[in-house]
Amino acid sequence: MGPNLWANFGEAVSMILFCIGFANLLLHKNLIKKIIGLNIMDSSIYLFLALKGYIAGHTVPIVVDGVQSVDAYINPIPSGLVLTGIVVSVSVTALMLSLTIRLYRRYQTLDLDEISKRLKKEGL
Amino acid sequence: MDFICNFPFFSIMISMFSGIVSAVLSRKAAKWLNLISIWVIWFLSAVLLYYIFGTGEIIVYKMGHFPAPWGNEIRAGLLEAGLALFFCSIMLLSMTGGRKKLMGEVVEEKHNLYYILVDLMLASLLALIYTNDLFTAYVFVEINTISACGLIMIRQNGRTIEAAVRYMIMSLLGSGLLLMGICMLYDITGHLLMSNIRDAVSSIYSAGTYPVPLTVTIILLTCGLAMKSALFPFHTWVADAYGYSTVSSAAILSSLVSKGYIILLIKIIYRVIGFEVYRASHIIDVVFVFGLAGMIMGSISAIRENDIRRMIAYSSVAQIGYIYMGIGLGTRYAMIASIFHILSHAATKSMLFIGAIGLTDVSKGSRHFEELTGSGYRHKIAGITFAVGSLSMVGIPLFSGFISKLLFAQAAVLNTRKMLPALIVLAISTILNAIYFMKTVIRIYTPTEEEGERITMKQEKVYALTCICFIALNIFIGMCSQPIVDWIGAGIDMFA
Amino acid sequence: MNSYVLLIAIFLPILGGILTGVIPFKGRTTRNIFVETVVIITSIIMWAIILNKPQDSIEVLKFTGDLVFAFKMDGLGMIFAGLISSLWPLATLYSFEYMEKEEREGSFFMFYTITYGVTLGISLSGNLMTMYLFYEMLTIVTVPLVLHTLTREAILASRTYLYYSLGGAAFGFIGFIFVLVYGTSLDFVYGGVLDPGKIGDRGNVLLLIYVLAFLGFGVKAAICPFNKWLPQAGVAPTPVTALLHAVAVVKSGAFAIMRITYYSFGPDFLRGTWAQYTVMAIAIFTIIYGSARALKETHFKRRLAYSTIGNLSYILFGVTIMTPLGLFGALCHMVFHAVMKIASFFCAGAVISKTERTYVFELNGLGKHMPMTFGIFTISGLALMGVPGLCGFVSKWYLAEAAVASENVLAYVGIGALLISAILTAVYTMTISVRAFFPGKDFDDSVNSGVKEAGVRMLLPLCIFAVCIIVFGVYSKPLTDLLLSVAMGGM
Amino acid sequence: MTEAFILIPVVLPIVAGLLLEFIRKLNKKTMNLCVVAVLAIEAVLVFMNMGKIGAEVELFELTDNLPIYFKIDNLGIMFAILMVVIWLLAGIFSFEYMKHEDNERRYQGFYLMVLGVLIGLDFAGNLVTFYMFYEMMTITAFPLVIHTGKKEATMAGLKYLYYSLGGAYFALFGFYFVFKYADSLTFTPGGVGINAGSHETLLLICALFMIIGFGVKAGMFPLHAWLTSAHPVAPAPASAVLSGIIVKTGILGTIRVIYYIFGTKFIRGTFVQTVWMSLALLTVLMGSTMAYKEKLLKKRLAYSTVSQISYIMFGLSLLNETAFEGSLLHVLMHGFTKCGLFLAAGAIIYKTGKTKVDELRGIGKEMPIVIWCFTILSITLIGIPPTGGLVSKWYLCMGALKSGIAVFDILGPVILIVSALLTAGYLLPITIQGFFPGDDYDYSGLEHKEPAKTMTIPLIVLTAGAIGVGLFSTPIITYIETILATF
Repeated sequence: MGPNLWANFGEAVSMILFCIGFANLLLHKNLIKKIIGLNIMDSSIYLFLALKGYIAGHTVPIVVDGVQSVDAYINPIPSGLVLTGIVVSVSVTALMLSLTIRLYRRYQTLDLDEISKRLKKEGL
Repeated sequence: MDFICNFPFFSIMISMFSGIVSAVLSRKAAKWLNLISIWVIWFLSAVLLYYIFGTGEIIVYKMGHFPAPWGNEIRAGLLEAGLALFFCSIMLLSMTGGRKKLMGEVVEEKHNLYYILVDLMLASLLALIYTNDLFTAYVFVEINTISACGLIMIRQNGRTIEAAVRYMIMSLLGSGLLLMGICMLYDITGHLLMSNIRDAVSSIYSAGTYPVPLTVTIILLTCGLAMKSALFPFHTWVADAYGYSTVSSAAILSSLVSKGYIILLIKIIYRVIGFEVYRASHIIDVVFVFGLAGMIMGSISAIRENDIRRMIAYSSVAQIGYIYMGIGLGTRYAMIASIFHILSHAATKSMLFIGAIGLTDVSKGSRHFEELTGSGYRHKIAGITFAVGSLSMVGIPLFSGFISKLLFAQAAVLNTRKMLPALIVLAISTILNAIYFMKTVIRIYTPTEEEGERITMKQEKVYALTCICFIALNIFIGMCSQPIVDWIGAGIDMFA
Repeated sequence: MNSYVLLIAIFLPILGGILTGVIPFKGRTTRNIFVETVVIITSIIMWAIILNKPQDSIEVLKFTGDLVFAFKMDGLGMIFAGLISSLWPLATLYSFEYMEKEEREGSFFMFYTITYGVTLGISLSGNLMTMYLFYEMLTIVTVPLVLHTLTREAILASRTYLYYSLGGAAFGFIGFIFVLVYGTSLDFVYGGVLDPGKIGDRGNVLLLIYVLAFLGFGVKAAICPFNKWLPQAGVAPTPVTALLHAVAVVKSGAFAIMRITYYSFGPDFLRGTWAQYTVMAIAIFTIIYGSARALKETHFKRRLAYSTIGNLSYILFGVTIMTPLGLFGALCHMVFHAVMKIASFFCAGAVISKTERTYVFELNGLGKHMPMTFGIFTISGLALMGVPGLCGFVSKWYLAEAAVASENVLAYVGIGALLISAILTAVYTMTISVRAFFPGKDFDDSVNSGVKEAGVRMLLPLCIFAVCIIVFGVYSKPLTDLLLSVAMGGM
Repeated sequence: MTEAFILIPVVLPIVAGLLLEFIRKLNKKTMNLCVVAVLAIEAVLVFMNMGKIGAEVELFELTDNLPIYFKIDNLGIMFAILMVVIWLLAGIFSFEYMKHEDNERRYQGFYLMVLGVLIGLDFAGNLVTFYMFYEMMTITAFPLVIHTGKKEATMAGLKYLYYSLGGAYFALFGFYFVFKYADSLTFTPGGVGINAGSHETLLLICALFMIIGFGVKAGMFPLHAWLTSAHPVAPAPASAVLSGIIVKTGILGTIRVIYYIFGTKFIRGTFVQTVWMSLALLTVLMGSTMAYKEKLLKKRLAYSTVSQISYIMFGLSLLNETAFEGSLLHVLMHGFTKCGLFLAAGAIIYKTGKTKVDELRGIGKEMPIVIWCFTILSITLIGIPPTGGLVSKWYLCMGALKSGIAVFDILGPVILIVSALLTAGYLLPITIQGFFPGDDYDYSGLEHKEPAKTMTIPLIVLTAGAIGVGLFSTPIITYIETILATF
């Protein structure tokens, strides 16, 4: 276990991060902190992907002075995935933030349970 | 005839572009565009279905003509085409049924946005149905989430926003898990195309390497999609989201969005993990247990409600439970039952929402049971619609619900180990369904002295037409279910 | 004779009922005439069918592959259909006079007539699927009748009724599924359709399922833990309580149990198993329970309802003996109890509609003013007790004979239960007659001043029933021979 | 088919009674005339039927092979005669007595109906017919019991109804099984063949049930409670026939079941016989003691009925000829006596309104005839020679002694004698006080209260009958022996 863990510490780190983010998103009352958790979670996944894409000793898959053998390059697909993912997460984050702002304007608080309490009072 | 190969791609693109275009169009134009595009897609899917039935061949469309394993693929079998057709029809009916309400509840300038969202939603659903590439699936899941969130909060009041936030959080957690799962799968197999992944997984499985990561991946994928489709412990957001958003949103969300995820899960089970492997992992038992729990708990919370729309929302939690129970039974027959229930529930639930809205209209807009008394007489067609929906939910023969109940029960009997719990819970949840739906039906057909406003069919032709279509659809599914079942079976076989 | 007439018999009243609701009638009389004609025509058709006995079954449509929507008239169905179709016109005639003081007669007669068709559907259905379908429909169409008065307790009662019946049907559904999977077909075949090859080592599971199905269908037959709804449903107008909650609905439950026991699971499979003992014990217990509760009850109609509970379990007791003779006894009691109980209920209804009195202790001295009514009530009461010379004795006799012949100790206990409940019956019916006829010395008749005998439209059915009670009591041979041949599996 | 004529005595009173119920306007005199006429005709008819012994008629089948079937045999005719005679006498008595009750028409109507049913009971040729009339009797006699319409009368009436029906159902339970295991249900002397096979015990239990069931009517312990509450509350003529006749139907039922269906062989020596005997003896003792303690006159007589009937039961339970003769003799004897006693009590109540025993001091001076009859009847009941009581009891004791059943052959006679003493103890004081009120009694308040002829004559006739049974016991015995000969 030990050396194995040491060998790919990157993955371990990303997993730990993922868990932190997940917990934040799930457990925190405060909306902003939730969003932060969301971002942590996503980035940890991208880290993981990037690590998967990188192969030690290989170079970027950009062709200069003639094509070398295939195993000279790293795998480009993960990087592409990461980019896509980032786009997605950015948009999601934006949406979340806008929602948060709306809620804050209405209720002057970021505590979700508090908000639902008030809603119950309003009896809408 | 290779032109047909493009139809899946076309249908996705049409809806997506019509969405984008609607941004610059006038409200009316957007509406018509939306309507037309849905019709066109409906037509395309119909042709596609017919074609595949004829030839029995699976259509694979290579994006940019890159062959696997590099390119990205769209794949259409019988099941996919049929589902597309069905989803289009439901979408259409929900839109027409809820249009009047939409006018009332959503401010003028938001209407375009609404149609945009609907188009995007449809696009993402179609993509979820058709795509053959896991990462594409993920991306469209997110698009789906975003548009769903928009549909919830298009009607501006505190409740909807709060609901939207809760929904977002839950589904983001889900998609996070999903993405993680996809990445690990990619890590293990090095593929993103479903077919290739399945080959790799089966070889890994037979080789016995990576047992733990494989299990973890399965857990992550299942868990993520379960969260997004509101399986029992993760259903907290349902009541608010379906209960307060404008009615067509509620109808679409409850009957299509969550189903889209379940379809994706089923596709993953068959086309990514492989049915055998999935069944071998004991996740399936967990799913089964949670399904049962959902069937009971959902109904119980529905009984507690005294707000008709929240009640319907909770009942859909119970129905999702049915579907997962079917998946958990882990036989081909049970899977057919689940898919059939997806259809019948989609038809019924949107019907119930549409009916309910008609009833609340004639009860001074209130959704509480006290005011609903006797509304069945004040708004005849709505009352009938709701009654039919309820009967189908309770599982009275002649209606769709009965057939799915039947299929589930048969599947359960065929599975010796899980038979008794499944059957008992099925019976109990039937009773619970009866309790809250029939209570409502009796309520709306209990005459009262005080005269509320009345709405006749002539006043709302479109609405009445929609209701009639819904009823017809429901009874059609209930009466001649045999072809549908055959079709589902054939479709599942095409997954292989 | 072409079997398609079965469809006419079933769907004519349904359509007629719907028309009753739809057509705007000018006056009450026209509507009544319409309803009565529909009902009578149906009965005539039904009897024509019964006399011609079309053998072949007709398939209307297919649900899914092996679920067919089919009708067939075999012996058992013929008995039930004959019973229903002979009682319905009389009950309708009675209800015209009764309903005059109620509101919304239109909707009442609408559902009342539809129920007729649905009940015929149950009796004529050719396979389990069809019967289940009509069984559920029966629940749905009878709810408005229970709900009719719209009082608070009426609403509660209708809910209870609905939950109980649908819940029961849900459990019956499980049994239905098992027959579907483990049987050769869903059609009703005398002696059962279970396929021994398929059962294998899962006999016990099937027995368990049988018990569940028994309980499920037993809900409508008001077996003991699940009989709360029946007394509550007594709030409905008397024609409903009399015809539906003494005959049509509750007997449909018993009928369904007969079907699953003798025509689906098969008595040979069940006889001597723990399942048989369980269900028989339940039936026996219910016999005692129903009669005892009837004794405690002081509300006239509710007392009769409890007695119905007891008597239904006589039928079920006969069924659970699981021999042809047992089924024979059960059939006899099904027919005879129908006549007796409907007569007594109509007497109660006549009293209620003429005097507005609903409690037993209010009936003192009424016998002087309504001699016919209470005379007939006494006759029916004696019949329920099982006095020889009245029809109650005959059916009890056959039940006991079957029990003796079965040489099953629990069945012997059952005979004891029959007799105990007979004495209880004596107590709860005779007290009423005594109160009515012998109010005692120190009773002043002024409280009954102005009470009149019921009208002819009420008395006519009553008299007919009374005559039936006596005639069947002294000479029932042709009928019993027919029933016996049916119970033996013949036509 | 001339044999159908044997049914006339069954049908006639029933029809007459029904008519009486429905003919509203009918003045008392004519009504009484009709009643007496009917009773007289009835008596004649029954006596005519004596010639028709062995005549049988089958009406219809209740259910398949349950025919309604009548057959006249010695036993039946004997009971029939007893009943019809006593009915006539009590009927005549009632005309006067019923004046102080209202609603006579109803009373007389049911009175006639019950008679018809009883005759049917006697002529019944098989168990099902018997059972049918048995239940009908229970129901038709009910209005007689509750006739006074007082609260306690109604209560007692219901008690009577439920006990009797309960007993009937006890019998019915056995009936079901007998039907299965017996060759037929037709009464055949010496019993029809019972092929019990392995179900011996079951059938014995059934026999016991049937004995207990019919024993209810005969007021046998443990189900005797109704008798002592029902008989006293009825109007005197009614209680007379109830106590004198209707209890006998229980006896008849037992005889029919044991001697004509099961057959003595089947029962003898089994636990059934033991239980039966012990129950009977217990009742004898209990009845007398209770009567001894009882203060109300009619109630005391009712208790004495309980014990006296159980004499008969005991005799039957011994299952031998002598005891059987004794029993039948006692049936007649007790029929006359007890009926007479009740009528006497009725006369006293009717005239003086006194119901308690200790109110009757000096009554003998007021109504000598009544009290003389009362005294003679008491003596007969006690069994002081040369009256009829002695004969029957003698036979009973003989039967017990020669039965040779351990314990009971001694215990039985002892108990009988003890209870006889008790009988003396509870009957004679009335006479003694009545005639010898003692020195401190003031004769000033006395006036002559002798009741009307219609009351005294039946009383006298009954007394004569009671004595007659005693004096001319020999022909009766021979007659009974003809019955026994058929076994």
